[in-house]
Amino acid sequence: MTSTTLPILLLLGGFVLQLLLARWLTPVGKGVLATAVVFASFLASLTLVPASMAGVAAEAPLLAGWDGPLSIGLRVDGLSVLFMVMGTGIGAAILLFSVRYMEHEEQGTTRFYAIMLVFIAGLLLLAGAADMLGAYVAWEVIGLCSYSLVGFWYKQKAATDGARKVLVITHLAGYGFLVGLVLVYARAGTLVWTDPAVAPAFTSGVAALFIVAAMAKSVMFPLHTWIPEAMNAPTPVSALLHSACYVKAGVYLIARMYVVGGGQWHEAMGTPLLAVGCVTILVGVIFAMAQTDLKRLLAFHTVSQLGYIVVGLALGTDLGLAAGLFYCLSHALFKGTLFMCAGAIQHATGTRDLRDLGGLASAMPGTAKVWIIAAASIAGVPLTNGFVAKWLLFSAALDKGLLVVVLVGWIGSILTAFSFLKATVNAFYGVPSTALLGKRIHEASPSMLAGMGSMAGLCLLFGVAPQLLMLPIVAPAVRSLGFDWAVEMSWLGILTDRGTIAVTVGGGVVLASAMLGLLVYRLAQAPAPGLVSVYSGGEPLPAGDRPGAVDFAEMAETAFHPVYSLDPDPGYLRIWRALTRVAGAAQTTAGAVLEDRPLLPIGLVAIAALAGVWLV
Amino acid sequence: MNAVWSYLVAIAVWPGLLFAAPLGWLELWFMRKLVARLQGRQGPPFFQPFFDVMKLLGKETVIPRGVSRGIFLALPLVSVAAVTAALAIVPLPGNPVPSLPGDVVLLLYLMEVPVLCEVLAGYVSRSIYGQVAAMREAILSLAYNLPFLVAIIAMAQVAGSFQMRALQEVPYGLVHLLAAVTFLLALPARMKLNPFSIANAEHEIIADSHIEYSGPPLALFKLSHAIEVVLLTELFAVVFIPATPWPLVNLVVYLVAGILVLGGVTLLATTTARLRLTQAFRFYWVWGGLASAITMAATLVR
Amino acid sequence: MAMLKTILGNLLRPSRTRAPADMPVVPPTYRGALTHDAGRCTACGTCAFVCAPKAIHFTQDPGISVSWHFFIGQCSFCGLCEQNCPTRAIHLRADVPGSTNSAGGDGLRLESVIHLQPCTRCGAAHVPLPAATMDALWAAGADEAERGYCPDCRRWAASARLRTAFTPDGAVAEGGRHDR
Amino acid sequence: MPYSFPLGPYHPALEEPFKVKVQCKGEVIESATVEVGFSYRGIELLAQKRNWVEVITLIERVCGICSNTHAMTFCLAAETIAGIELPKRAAHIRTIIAELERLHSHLLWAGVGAEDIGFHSLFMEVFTLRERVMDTLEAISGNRVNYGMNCIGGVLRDIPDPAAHLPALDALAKGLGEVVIPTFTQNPTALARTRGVGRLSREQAVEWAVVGPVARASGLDIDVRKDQPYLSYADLGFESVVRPEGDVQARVVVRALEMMESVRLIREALLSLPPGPLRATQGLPEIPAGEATIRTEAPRGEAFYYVASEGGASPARVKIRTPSFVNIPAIEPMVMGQPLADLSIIQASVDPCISCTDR
Repeated sequence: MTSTTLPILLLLGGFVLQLLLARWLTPVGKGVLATAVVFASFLASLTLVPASMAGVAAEAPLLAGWDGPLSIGLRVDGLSVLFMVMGTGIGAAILLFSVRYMEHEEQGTTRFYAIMLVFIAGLLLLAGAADMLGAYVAWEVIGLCSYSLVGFWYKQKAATDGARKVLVITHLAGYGFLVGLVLVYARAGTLVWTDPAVAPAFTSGVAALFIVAAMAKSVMFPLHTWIPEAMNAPTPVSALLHSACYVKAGVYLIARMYVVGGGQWHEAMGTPLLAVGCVTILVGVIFAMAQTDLKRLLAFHTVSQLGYIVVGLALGTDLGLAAGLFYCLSHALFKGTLFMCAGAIQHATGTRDLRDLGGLASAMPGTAKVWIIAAASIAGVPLTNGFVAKWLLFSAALDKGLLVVVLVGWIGSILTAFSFLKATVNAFYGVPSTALLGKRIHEASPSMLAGMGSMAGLCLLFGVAPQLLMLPIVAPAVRSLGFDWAVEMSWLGILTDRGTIAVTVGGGVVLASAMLGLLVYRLAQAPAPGLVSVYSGGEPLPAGDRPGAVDFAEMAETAFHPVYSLDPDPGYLRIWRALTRVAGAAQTTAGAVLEDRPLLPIGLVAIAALAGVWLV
Repeated sequence: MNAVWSYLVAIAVWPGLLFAAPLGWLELWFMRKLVARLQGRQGPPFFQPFFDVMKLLGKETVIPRGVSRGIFLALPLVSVAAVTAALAIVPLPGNPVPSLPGDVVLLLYLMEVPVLCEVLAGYVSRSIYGQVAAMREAILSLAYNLPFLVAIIAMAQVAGSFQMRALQEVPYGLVHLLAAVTFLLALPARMKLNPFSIANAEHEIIADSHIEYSGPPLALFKLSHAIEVVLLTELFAVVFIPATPWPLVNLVVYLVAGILVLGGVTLLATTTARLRLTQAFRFYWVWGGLASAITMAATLVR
Repeated sequence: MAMLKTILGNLLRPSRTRAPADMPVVPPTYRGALTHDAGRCTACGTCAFVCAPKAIHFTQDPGISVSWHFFIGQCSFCGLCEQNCPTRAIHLRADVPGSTNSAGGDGLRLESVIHLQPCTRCGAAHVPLPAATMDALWAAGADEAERGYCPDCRRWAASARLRTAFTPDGAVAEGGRHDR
Repeated sequence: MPYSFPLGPYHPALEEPFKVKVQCKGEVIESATVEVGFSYRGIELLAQKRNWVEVITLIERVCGICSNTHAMTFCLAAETIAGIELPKRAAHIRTIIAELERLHSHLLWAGVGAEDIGFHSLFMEVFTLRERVMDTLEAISGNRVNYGMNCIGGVLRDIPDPAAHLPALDALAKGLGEVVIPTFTQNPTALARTRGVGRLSREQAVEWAVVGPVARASGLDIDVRKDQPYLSYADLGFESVVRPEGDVQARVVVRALEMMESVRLIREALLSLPPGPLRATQGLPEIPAGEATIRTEAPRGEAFYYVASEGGASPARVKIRTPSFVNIPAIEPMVMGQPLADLSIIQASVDPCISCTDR
C-alpha cells in the first residue's frame, strides 16, 4: 500500500466498515464515520500534492500485466491530484452536511453512506487510472452509484424514473467511451493514456466517441436533459453529483484526452466542442431562468456552468486549460454550497419551491449568508472564485481571439446573475409566503452550516487569493497535460503578465467609494425608518402579494419565447416511447421463444459478438 | 503622477465627477429643451436639472416600512460610483489614467452595475410598481445588451485588443460605421428613452424602479443617470469618431458628437410611442441581432 | 412621418407656452367677478332661490337694512343669478376675479347693504324699489306720493284705487269689508 | 403565482379615481376587477332637494367633460314634461354646444390615450387643438367647462356672430386631418400599441351592453343622434361612424372620424343658424306633474335620463344613467389575456368617466 493508493483504499475501507458496523451504528454515527473516512482520504490526497507540484507522476500498479500488455494500475499526475482533492474535499464537506440531513431517515442510511463512499472512490479511481480500461470501469462504477443514489427513495416513482433516465442517457452515451477504447486497443494494443503507441491510434473519431460519452456525463446540450430528473435524489447526492463527482467525470475525460499525443484530437474536435459548450451555456441558463424549483434551477445552472468549463478545456491553450480546471474546482465549491443551502432550506421549510418561499433571511441568517456568497460566486462577482474563473476564461478566449465565446459567456453570466438575483430575493428576502406562515423555521444545524460554510469560505479565499489554488493544484494539472503554464497571477485573479491592473484598481475604487458612501450615510442624520408604507396605488395590497420568481420567469418567457422552443426533451420522449413500443412488441412476439430456449439468444449474441470482433 | 493619483484625478475631476456631473446636467437640459421645443413648448432654463438635484438633496430621505435600509441606501451610491469609475477609464483627451489592456471589459462590466442597481432598487423597495419595473428593466437589459456589446466587441475584434486606446486607433472603415449603427440601436433603451422607456413607463407602472426613493438617494440616482448619459455619448464619440492628432480638437469634436447623438435619440423619442416589452425584445433580437450579425460578419471578412 | 413633420415645424415656430404677462383674451361673455348694485336690489330673493351652491344669502337688520351676502368660494359662476335677477342688480363682469388671500376674508366675501327707508305713509321700514322701476311704474306721474310707500301701503293704495274704480261713490265701502 | 397589480385609485393613467385590480401571470393579465365609487356624490338625491333652476346647475356638474350633455338632457326632460316646444335657434345652439363638447371630450381622450401609450408629442399636439375648442366654447358660453347654456325652454346665451367661430373649426379640421389622425393610424409605434389590443367582439359588446364609440368600434351601429334624432340632428343630416375590429385602434378611429363629423355638424349648424327667440318661456319655470325619459348621445355614448315631477318646486326623481356606467365594466373582458403594459391604454380606450359614474 503506497500513498498513491491510500485515498482509494481508505474509501473502500470505509465502505467495508459501513457494512460491517451497520448494525451497531446510529445514522449519525454512520455519517460521522463516512465523513471521517472521506476526510482522511482528503488528507491522503493532499499528500500527493508535493509530488505533482514537482511534476512527478506517482505510479502504482494494481494488477500488473494480468493479461499481456493490459494492466490495471494507478498513475497519479497533476490532473489526477486535482480531481482527487476536489472529490474528497467536496465529498467530506457534503458528508459532514449529510450527517444531520440524513439523521431522520428511517432506513437506507447504510446504503446511502456506503454508496456515497464508493461513488467518491469511483471518481478517484477514474482520475487515477493509468489506462482507459480502468477509467472506463471507474466511469461505470460512478454511473451505477449515481443510479442507486438518485433512486435512493426508490419507493417514489419520480425518483426511480429519474434514476433510470440518468442511467440510460449517460450509460448509452458511455458506450462511446467503450467503443473508443476498444478501437484504440485494437489499433495500438495498449490502453495506457501516456503510452506513445496510443497517440496514433487515438484518431479524431475516437476522440469524438469519447466526447459523446463526456457530453452525456457533463450534461452538454443536447444530452443534458437527465439532470433535472435527477433532482429527486437526497440533496447531498445532488450536491455531490453536481459539484464534484458525477458531472465532473466528463470534464476529467476531456482534460485527460490532452495527455494523448499532445492533444492532437483538439485540432479536429476543438471547435465543435467549443460550439457545444457555448450553446450549453446559453441553453442551460435560459432554462434555469424559467425554473421555480430551487434544485431544478441549480441543476440547469450546472448545465450552463459545465458549458463554461468545457469551453475552457476546448480552447486548448494553457490558459484555457487552467481556466477550465480552475473553473471546475470553483464550480465544485460554489455549486456544492448552493445545493447544500437548498437542502437546508428544504430541510427547514419542507419545500424548495420558490413560489412558497420568502423572507428566510431572518429565520436562517447563516444559510442566507452562505447562499449569498455562493450565489455571488456563480454569478462572477469580484472577490469570489467565480469571478477569477470567468476572468481567466475570458482572458483565455481573448488570447485566442474568440470574441464570440466572450460574448456568449458574458450573456450567460448576466443571465446567471439575474437568475440568482431572483432566487435569492425570492427565497431569502421579502415577505414570507402564505405557505410558510405558522411554520417554525429553524436554522440549519451547526454541522450543516460547517459543511457549507467551509466551502463558501473557500469560495471567498480562492476569490481573493486564487494563487493559493493555482500554484499547488491547477498549475501541476496543466503541466501534467503537457502545457507549460507559468502562474503569473496576483490577488483577485489578476494576470500579472497581462497587465490588467486596471481591473484591480477599478474594482477597488468601486468598493472603496461604496464603503465611503455608506460611512457618510451612517454619519449623517439617520433617516426615519418606516414612517410611511410602500405606495400601492392608494389602497393596501394583500400581504405577501408580490411578483416572485415565477412571475419574472413568466415575463421573461413571454419576452423571449422563440428561444425556448429549443427544448429537445420532446424528441427524447418520442425516442423513449418508440423504444418502449418496440420492446413491448418484441416481448409479445418473441417472448415465448426466448423464455423457452434461453440458450438460443445467448448463442446469437455470441455469434454477433464474434462477427464483430472478426470484422474489426 | 503615479497610477493611484491618476485614477483619483480621473474619477474625481476629469473626466469623472466634477466634469461629468455638470456636463450630464447640461446634456439632460439639452434633451429636455429640445423635446420642449419640438413639442412647441418653452422648455426649462439650463440650470433646471441642477436645481432638481439640489432640491432633492435638501429633502428628507423617506424609507418605507419593511425596506432593508442598508441596501436601499447603498444602491444609488454604488450606481454613481460605478458609472463614474467607468467614465474614468474612457480615454477622453487629457484623461490621466494610463490605458491598460482589458479596460474595455472592465468598462462594460462597470456599465452593467447601474442597471443592476436599478433592478435591485425595484426589488428592495417592495413596491409592486417598483418590482414590475425591475423585472422589465432586467429583461430589457437582456435585449439591448446584444447590439450594445456586439458593437464594442466588434471594434475590439477589429482592433485585436480589448484596450480602449487600441479601439481608438483602429483605421477608419466599414466596421466603424456598422458598429456605430449597432451601438446607436442600443442607445435609446440604455438611456430609457422612447420607444423603449418601458421600465420607466409612468402611465403603466407609475414610475421607474426607484418609485420609493426620495431625497438624496433619488438625487444620487438622477446624478448616476446624468453621468451615464455622458458616459454613453462620450463612449460613442471616443470609439466611433475618428480622432485627430490635436487633443483639444478631439475634445470639441467628441462633445459636439455627443450632443448630436443626444439630439438624434431625442428626435426619435419625440416621434414615437412607448413599445411593449415583448415588442422591444423582438425589436432588439431581430433588428439588433441582424445589425450585430452584419457587424460581426464585417469584422470577419475584413 | 406626420409627427416628424409636425415637431420639426414646431421647432421653427415660436413656442406656444404662455408667459404670465401673456394673458389670454377674455371673451365678453366671460362670467367673472360678481358685482351687486344695492341701489337696484329689491331683496326679492330670486338670486338666492336659483343659486344651486348657495353662494348667496340675505340677512336682516330689522328696521334698518337688509344685507345681500355672497361667498365666492361657493360660487360656481353659472350666472343664473344674473340671468334671473328681475331688476338687473347682479352682474357678472368679464374681468377675472383676482386670487385673494382668504386670511381676512377680504375679496372672498361680498356684502351689500340695502338700507331700508321709512314709508312715507305709515313709516314702516322697507326696501325701496329701484329708481328705474319706479320710473317705469309711475311714469305718468300719476300718484307721485306712492313712490315712497312700503309694499303694504302700496297694496293699500292699489286697493283704494280699485275700490274707487269699482264704486266711484264709495257707498259700498262700509258694507264690503272682509277679513284679510 | 399571479400577483395582483392595482391600477388606481391613484394612478397617473387615470384622471379620476377608480380602480382596475388585475391578477397578472408574468406580464399577462389573467383576471380583472373594476371598482368604482371612490367619489360618490349623491347627485340624484340632491336633485330632489333643489328647485328646477338649481337642478340644472347641479346636473351640469355630474360630469366635468360632458357637462352640457347632462344639463341639456335634463332640460329636454323637463321640457317634455311641461310640453314646451323648443325654439329652432335654441335647438341649433344646443346642437353646436353639444358637438363642441364632443370635440373637446374626444380630443381630451385622444390626448390621454396618446399619453397612455407614452406618446408625449402627440399629447401636446392634441391638447393644443383641444385648446382651440375650449376657446370657442368659452367665447360662446363665457366658461371653459360648465357652460351654463341651458335653461328649461331654451338656451341662456346666443351666438351673435356665428361666422367668427369658423376659423377655429378650420384649424381643428386641419390639425385632426394632418396630425392627429395620421399619427394614430400610421405611426408604427402607435399602431404597435393599439392594433389588436383590448379586443371586444361584437357579441361581447352586445353582452356587456356597451354604448357609444366603444360599441360602434365593435361593429354595433347605435347612435341616438341617428336612431332617435333630437335637437337639430335630423335637419343637419348625421352620419354615424362604425368599425368592425373592436380593438383600441378601432376606438381611436371611431372617435377620430366622429370628430371630423362633429366639425362638419358644427359648421353646418353655425351657417344655418335660424333666427328666432332663445327661450320659449320667460321667468322661473313651472313644471307640471308628469314624467319623462330622454336619451341623448353624450360623447361617451348614450346618456339616459328619467325625470319625474309632482308639480312642485323640485323634481320628484332624477335618474341618471351615464354611458361610462355601462362601458366601464366592459374593461374586464377587454383586458383579459392582455399584457399588463396595455392595461392603461385599454382602460382609457373606453374613456371611463368616473365623475359620471360616481354621480
